[in-house]
Amino acid sequence: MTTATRKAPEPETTGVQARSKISLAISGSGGAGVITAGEMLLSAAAAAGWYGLMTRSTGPQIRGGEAAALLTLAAEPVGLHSAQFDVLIAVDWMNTDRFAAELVLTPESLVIGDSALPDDAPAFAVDSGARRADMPLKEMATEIDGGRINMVAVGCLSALLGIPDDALENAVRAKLKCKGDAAIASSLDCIRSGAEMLPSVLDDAAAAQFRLAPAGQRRDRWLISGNEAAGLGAVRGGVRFAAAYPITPATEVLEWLAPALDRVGGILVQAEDELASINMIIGASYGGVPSITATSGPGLALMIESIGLATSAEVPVVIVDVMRGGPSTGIPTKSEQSDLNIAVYGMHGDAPHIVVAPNSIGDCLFTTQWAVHLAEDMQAPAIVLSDQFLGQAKSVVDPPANVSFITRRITADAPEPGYHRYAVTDGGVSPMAVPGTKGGQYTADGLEHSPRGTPSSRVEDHVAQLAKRRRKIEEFDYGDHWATVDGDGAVAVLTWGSTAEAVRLGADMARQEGIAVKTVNLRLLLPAQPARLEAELSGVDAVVVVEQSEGAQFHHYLRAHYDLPGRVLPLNQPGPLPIQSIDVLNKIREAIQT
Amino acid sequence: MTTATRKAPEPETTGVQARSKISLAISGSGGAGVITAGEMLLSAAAAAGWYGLMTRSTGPQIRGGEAAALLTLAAEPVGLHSAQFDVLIAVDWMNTDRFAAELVLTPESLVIGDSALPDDAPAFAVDSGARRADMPLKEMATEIDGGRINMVAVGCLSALLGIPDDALENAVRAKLKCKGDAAIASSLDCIRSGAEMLPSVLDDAAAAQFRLAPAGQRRDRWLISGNEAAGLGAVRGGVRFAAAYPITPATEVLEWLAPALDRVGGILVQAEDELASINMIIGASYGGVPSITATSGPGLALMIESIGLATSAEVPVVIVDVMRGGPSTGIPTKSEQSDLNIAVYGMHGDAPHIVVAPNSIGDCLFTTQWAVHLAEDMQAPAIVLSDQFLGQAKSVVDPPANVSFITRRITADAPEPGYHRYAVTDGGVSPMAVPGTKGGQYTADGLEHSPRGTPSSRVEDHVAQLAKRRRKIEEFDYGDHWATVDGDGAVAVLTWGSTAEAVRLGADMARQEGIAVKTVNLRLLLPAQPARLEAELSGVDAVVVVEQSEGAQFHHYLRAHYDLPGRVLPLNQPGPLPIQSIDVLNKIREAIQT
Amino acid sequence: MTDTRAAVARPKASDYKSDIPPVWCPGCGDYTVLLSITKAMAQLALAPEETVVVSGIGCSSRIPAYTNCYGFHGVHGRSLALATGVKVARPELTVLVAGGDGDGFSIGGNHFLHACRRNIDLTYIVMDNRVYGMTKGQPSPTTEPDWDSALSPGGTGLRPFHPLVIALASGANFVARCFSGDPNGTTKVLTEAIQHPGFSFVEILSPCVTFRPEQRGWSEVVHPAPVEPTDDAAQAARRIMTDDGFNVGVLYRGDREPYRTARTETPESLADLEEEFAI
Amino acid sequence: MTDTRAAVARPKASDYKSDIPPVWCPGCGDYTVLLSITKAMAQLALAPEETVVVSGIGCSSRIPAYTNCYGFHGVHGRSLALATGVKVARPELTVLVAGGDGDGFSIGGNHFLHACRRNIDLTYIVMDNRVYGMTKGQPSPTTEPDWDSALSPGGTGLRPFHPLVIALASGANFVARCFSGDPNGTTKVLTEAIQHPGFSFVEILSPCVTFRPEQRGWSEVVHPAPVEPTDDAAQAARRIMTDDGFNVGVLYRGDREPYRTARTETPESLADLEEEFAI
Ligand SMILES: Cc1ncc(C[n+]2csc(CCOP(=O)(O)OP(=O)(O)O)c2C)c(N)n1
Ligand SMILES: Cc1ncc(C[n+]2csc(CCOP(=O)(O)OP(=O)(O)O)c2C)c(N)n1
Ligand code: SF4
Ligand code: SF4
Ligand SMILES: [Mg+2]
Ligand SMILES: [Mg+2]
Repeated sequence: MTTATRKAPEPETTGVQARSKISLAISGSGGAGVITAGEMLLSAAAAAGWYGLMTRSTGPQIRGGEAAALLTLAAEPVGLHSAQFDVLIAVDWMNTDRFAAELVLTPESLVIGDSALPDDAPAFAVDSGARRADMPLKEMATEIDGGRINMVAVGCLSALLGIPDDALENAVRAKLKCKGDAAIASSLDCIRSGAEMLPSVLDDAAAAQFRLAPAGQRRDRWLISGNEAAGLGAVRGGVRFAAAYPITPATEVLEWLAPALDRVGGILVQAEDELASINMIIGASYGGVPSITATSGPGLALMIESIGLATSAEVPVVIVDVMRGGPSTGIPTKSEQSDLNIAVYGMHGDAPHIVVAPNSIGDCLFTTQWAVHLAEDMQAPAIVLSDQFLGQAKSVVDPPANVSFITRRITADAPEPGYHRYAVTDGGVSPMAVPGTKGGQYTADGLEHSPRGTPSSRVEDHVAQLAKRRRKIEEFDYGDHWATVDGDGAVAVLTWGSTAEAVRLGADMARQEGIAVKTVNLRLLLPAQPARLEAELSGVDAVVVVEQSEGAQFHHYLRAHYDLPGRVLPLNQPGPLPIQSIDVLNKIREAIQT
Repeated sequence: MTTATRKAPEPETTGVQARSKISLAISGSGGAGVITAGEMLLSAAAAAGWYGLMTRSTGPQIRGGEAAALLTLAAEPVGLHSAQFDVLIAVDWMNTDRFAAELVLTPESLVIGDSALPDDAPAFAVDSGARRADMPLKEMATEIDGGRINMVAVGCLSALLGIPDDALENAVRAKLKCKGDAAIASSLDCIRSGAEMLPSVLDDAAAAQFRLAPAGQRRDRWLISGNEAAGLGAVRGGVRFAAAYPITPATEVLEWLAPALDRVGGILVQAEDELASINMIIGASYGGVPSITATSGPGLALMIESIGLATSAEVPVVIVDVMRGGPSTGIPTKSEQSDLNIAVYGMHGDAPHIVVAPNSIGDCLFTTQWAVHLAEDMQAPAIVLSDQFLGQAKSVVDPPANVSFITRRITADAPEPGYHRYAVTDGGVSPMAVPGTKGGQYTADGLEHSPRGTPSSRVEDHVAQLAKRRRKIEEFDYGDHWATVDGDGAVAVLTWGSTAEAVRLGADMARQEGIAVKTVNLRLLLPAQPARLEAELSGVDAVVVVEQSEGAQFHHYLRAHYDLPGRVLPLNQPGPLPIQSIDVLNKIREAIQT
Repeated sequence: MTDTRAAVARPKASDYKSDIPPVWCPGCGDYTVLLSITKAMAQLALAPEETVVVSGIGCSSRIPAYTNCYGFHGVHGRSLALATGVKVARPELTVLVAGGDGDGFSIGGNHFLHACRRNIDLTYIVMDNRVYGMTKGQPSPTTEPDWDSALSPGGTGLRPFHPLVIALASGANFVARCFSGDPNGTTKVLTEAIQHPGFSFVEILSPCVTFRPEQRGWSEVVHPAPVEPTDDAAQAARRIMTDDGFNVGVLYRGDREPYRTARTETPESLADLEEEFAI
Repeated sequence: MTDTRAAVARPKASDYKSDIPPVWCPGCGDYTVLLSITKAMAQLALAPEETVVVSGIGCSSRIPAYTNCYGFHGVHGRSLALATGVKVARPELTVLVAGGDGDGFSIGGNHFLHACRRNIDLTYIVMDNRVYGMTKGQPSPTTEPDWDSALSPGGTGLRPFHPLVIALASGANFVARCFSGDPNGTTKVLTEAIQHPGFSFVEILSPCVTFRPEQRGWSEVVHPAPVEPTDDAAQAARRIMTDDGFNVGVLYRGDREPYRTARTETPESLADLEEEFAI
């Protein structure tokens, strides 16, 4: 945290209205430090009162490949980059063409390359007709002792946007603390050099197009990624045990939890594989300690058998699945919403459980915390479907309120003689004896069992236990959290997870066109809530279904569990590109034409 | 096989019309040999020209628990026991009460116990009001040197039913061949003793009620279980490699395949776990050899990740899932149709593949063979959803015709330079080079890839490869095999798998009541065939959906993929008890009342 | 429940047995293993409510419910991972893990390796009958190469897996072999194994009378290990690799530090954690 | 494809390289492993189309596509099982399996045990960098107990897994250790490993310069094994357990019979099989 006082950004003098939102990209070969540059700008902008979002895009190489930091800064919270980028600065042009699909430029965009090197700008940048403001980036860096091009780029962008110097300097100092004073000094020199060069390549009027409006009253905001937020949500929910097997893009949940759990008196164990990690958390939770693991599609697939065990033995556990492109190893570094099927339907046998999905970076916290509570309340596994976009993006958010849920695991603290662990109760939840409780001894079992827990293949036991396990999940009152509903109209847009932001923006655009639109964003995917959703959709005559899955998994899921009114217009596309608000808008337009 | 000439059963003399179908049960404690007794009766009846079905029911003990052999013998092929049993013979009463739910008796039934022992007949037998014809079973056996009660029971039942002596004697000799002549002789003595005692405990008129009508012209039939049939179907389909990890109730598929593959020049490898077995078959099939494995729910769950690999790397493999009660370890020895979800939706990512289900014991052969062909044709994994009932029941069937499918795996036998393993073709299938083919070298990959096979996270590659993998599956012409359709009417009954028989019988009963009913029994579950099914259902205004799953998985699956006309009446119940024709009939009756 | 212990009376083995009748075949070796386990519990006067018995799937894995302790009958092959979670989360509990050779060395082999390596204070008891009993007689990793069965006609031809050697090579801290037919000897070993810090591995030769009736003959061939236990893993491994497979007794006692399960004494607050996110 | 061999010319290592550029970090040890593998292939004049390279997931597991052979880049941890299928179905092919320490010894540990035991004629090459490279630096089973990382702050405290010893204890038929920085020595060992019947295991120390930059120092400490290879597994194990971990060379050559993959000479017809069902 920086403590220096900040100079408020000066209002623009040229008469051009300053922007309330800007999207920029910094690209270059791996090792050129574009991610660091992006992070510095984001921190500085955040400290100066702007909201912002940063995502990273990299090639398959661990090091030495191409990389880009994509940023959007704005006066309002940001959940998605604009479809077009306003500024691209290329520290070098190495493989920048690989970003063609994600980095859309227009004639209004600004592209800054190295003027002293041969112009290798890729076709997508050239053909866009974007204005160029090249400068001798590399030479400028070389002139400074220990200078680096990425820092020149930071200076140049910071000047362009109007980020206050003190905010930037603090961000640089914080980021480079461990590199020592010399590194900091030369970075600051580079920044100054970039800032000073800008006016010579871009006239004031042109530069003014890119200036951010002064930030509003700065509040105490957080800079957090969805994966960190999920970790924090787990700890807030009471998790004190985690088992870990690394996998992109979920590893940061685990890496955040490792020291965090240690600090709050919990523990994380690195497992030999996902079969072990799921069983470790089942064991720990059976022992009374709320437990979690995080993984991605391939790891979730390996856990399926034992998630079934948690269902049958009625042990609460939370599994965070940070989704990536599938099937199989797929596209590990890119986002997709294609694990809905496995999360909802993956288990063999009839295995009611809970599936929830956060709909924003900040919501990763709430939803994970909620999942812990649901799992504990219902003594069942809960799967949290986050995704690479939410998980790995860093965002400036308002600090999420700490919702304290009242309910807790129902334990048998003083069991009567003849205690039955799996007693068939009205609500379906049976008080659970935790080891250490005298007289509560029972054997948890994945075999079908009698109320006492003894293996049984009797039809009466099977029917009663299946029913109780379903009842506890389906009759639970999920309150208002099941979905986020906005607006009203004859057209409804249904979505879940990270596509919520594109839907929100697309619906707003539609409303600006005078189209009345309702948006429903499901946070609770299992159990389905037909009564609630159908009530929300009464009066609706066209439903747009938005999701990032080639196979329209969400659409099929909705068909299976809900009666959707009127016409249904699916908008489904696979990753790796995010669905854009304009796509949503177009579908809404289509929906109102009979 | 027995070669002796057979004495045709004599027509009944008492004037009572002989039966065309009878259901009987032989129960006793484990080790008492009731299963052997049942098998002998089945073989003898089969040799004498009757059709038949035998299932076994046992407690959780490996040995020493209670057991029952349930048989139905009839003039027509039998797929299901009657809801009520005509005869129960209890070698002893140990724990027979555990069979109360499956062994329904009526006042018309006959119960034979041991008259010399205290009558421990359980309430369900006593309360049924069934006629008793006890005899001193144990004493009779004890009187014969090496005599066994189960053989006395065989003799008694055989006489009751009118099974020709020579057929029975041949069956006894075949079954006891390895036990030696003395054992055979004393068994035959026991049988004679049982047969001779019968008239003294049951008068002729009463006995005549249980006499089977003479069998029709005997043809060359097979006595086979569904698991054996699946194994044979695989070999017929060209499978020459299998990987095995034992699991109830699938083990017999593997145990049948082990020597069979060896005999036809193939091989079976016992794997360390299911993760290994699925990968072994992927490797063998990549090597060009059609491959299979068999498992049940828990094993299928473990295979899910790598089934996704087969999808993405486009390697044909067949996985037979012999379903048992779920979730988790569940009820390993009992049948259920609750793995539909995992089979259809289990994979992470968008992973189109094939799911088929046999609808009778004999059809296990055809459907598994078909699955091999589909997998090979489309270079994709195919899951065969059999179940414990089909798999472990022994049935007398007409020998299944050997359908030879024409299509085969499309290989690249003389690849051009620049060969692309994953070329994007119209049909979606790309010629596959098999190791050994010069110039065909490529690397199969579970990462998303370019047409050549190189890992790629480009949106164009992802979109094109996802689409080709879906196209090849969804645009394939599955011909008539997708379903079995019978009858016509405004009411349609939809089902899949082993519940087909109850539906067939229930629909016949409805037709006898004058209700016009159509039955549609889906053999192809994935990809869904909406055009075909919807054509079949045109004109239908009520649909009964029958399945053995607590969670109505089939019903939800149908909703997701098909527009069902009119009202839908689900008939879903979990295992372990089979759905009965009367339940189907009642639902059909309900369907015609508006 | 049959917990009838008086406040001062020494508990008896029967105090640790539940009233659920085992479904094992008459004569199965697992009956005496159950007896030995409950005897060891009694000798150590373990509190049943502070003791957890975890297992996988198999005939042998049915054991938890036959004790009067907390139990977990998990899925096939994963008992050690599950027990790891229990013990790390609740280090004050006594955790025993029990199962079969198929469960532990075939499907569960990876967890066996890593549990030995992790050296958590668990006692792992494998009832080795060199067969998959529950699925009716297939070869397991410890089965002799020439044992004929439906799944491997004529035998697998594979060299048997050597659990004791693998345990030593992967870092188990206590290694012993017992015979179910010798409940007193087994009880003694188990008592020591439970008390030994870190991961203790006890292989109990336990005949499957149904699918391997010839194993009844084991009672003729087992004999006490001719040498004293060692604390040198390499030496223990070499001895075991060359013995006849029927040496019973404690074979190795190590002194590696068990896995750290201790929690911080002074937990911080959530607010402390959240500070890192503040701008 | 760069297969430019003339009919008689001895193939060169470059003939076995594909034109796909590796995505490894500059300086990664795996580059020279690739070189050594292709050199060994050239020395043995393997036909690329008769050779299959199978791997799992990890930086090291990317190797198949960089060769000009058939390849299979499977899922994480399952390469040995997949390769088993290839080799048993097609015994005439030469099958190499390659991957990392995480892939092979953590998630893949069970297949490692059983592949050694099964002793199929495969060559298994593990590029051991004592870290999960691809997921950006978590401890693997071979990582030193005190190596600090985000996932295990201050180190795991766990005794490293000893792959060579486990391979010996489970029945591998050929065991060697190499160093990627010594391509000639590595090539020689690989050549022998590929030719040796049964399961050959070659651990190659291959630095991860990005997450374990200190491994660049390995070139200073590796040295040839001071003794001749043995055919006594127990002796080999003892030696390895007590060496400094940087002995390179062939450490064990066994003569166990490889897994039987032979097919019956005289296949029967389907009708023969079906006879058993006739009544
Ligand atoms: C995932 C999975 N695969 C297979 C099975 C089937 N199965 C149950 S027990 C068992 C083997 C048991 O052998 P072992 O562990 O030696 O126990 P034993 O019965 O011999 O005591 C198998 C393969 C299962 N329950 N789950
Ligand atoms: C089932 C599954 N779990 C986790 C992962 C993530 N993952 C990819 S590679 C890897 C570890 C790689 O380590 P290693 O095998 O040592 O290879 P290296 O990158 O060091 O060469 C992991 C955990 C995955 N792809 N699949
Ligand atoms: S099958 Fe074998 S292991 Fe299982 S209970 Fe019977 S004797 Fe024991
Ligand atoms: S991260 Fe390490 S192992 Fe991976 S390519 Fe880079 S140096 Fe090699
Ligand atoms: Mg066993
Ligand atoms: Mg590694």
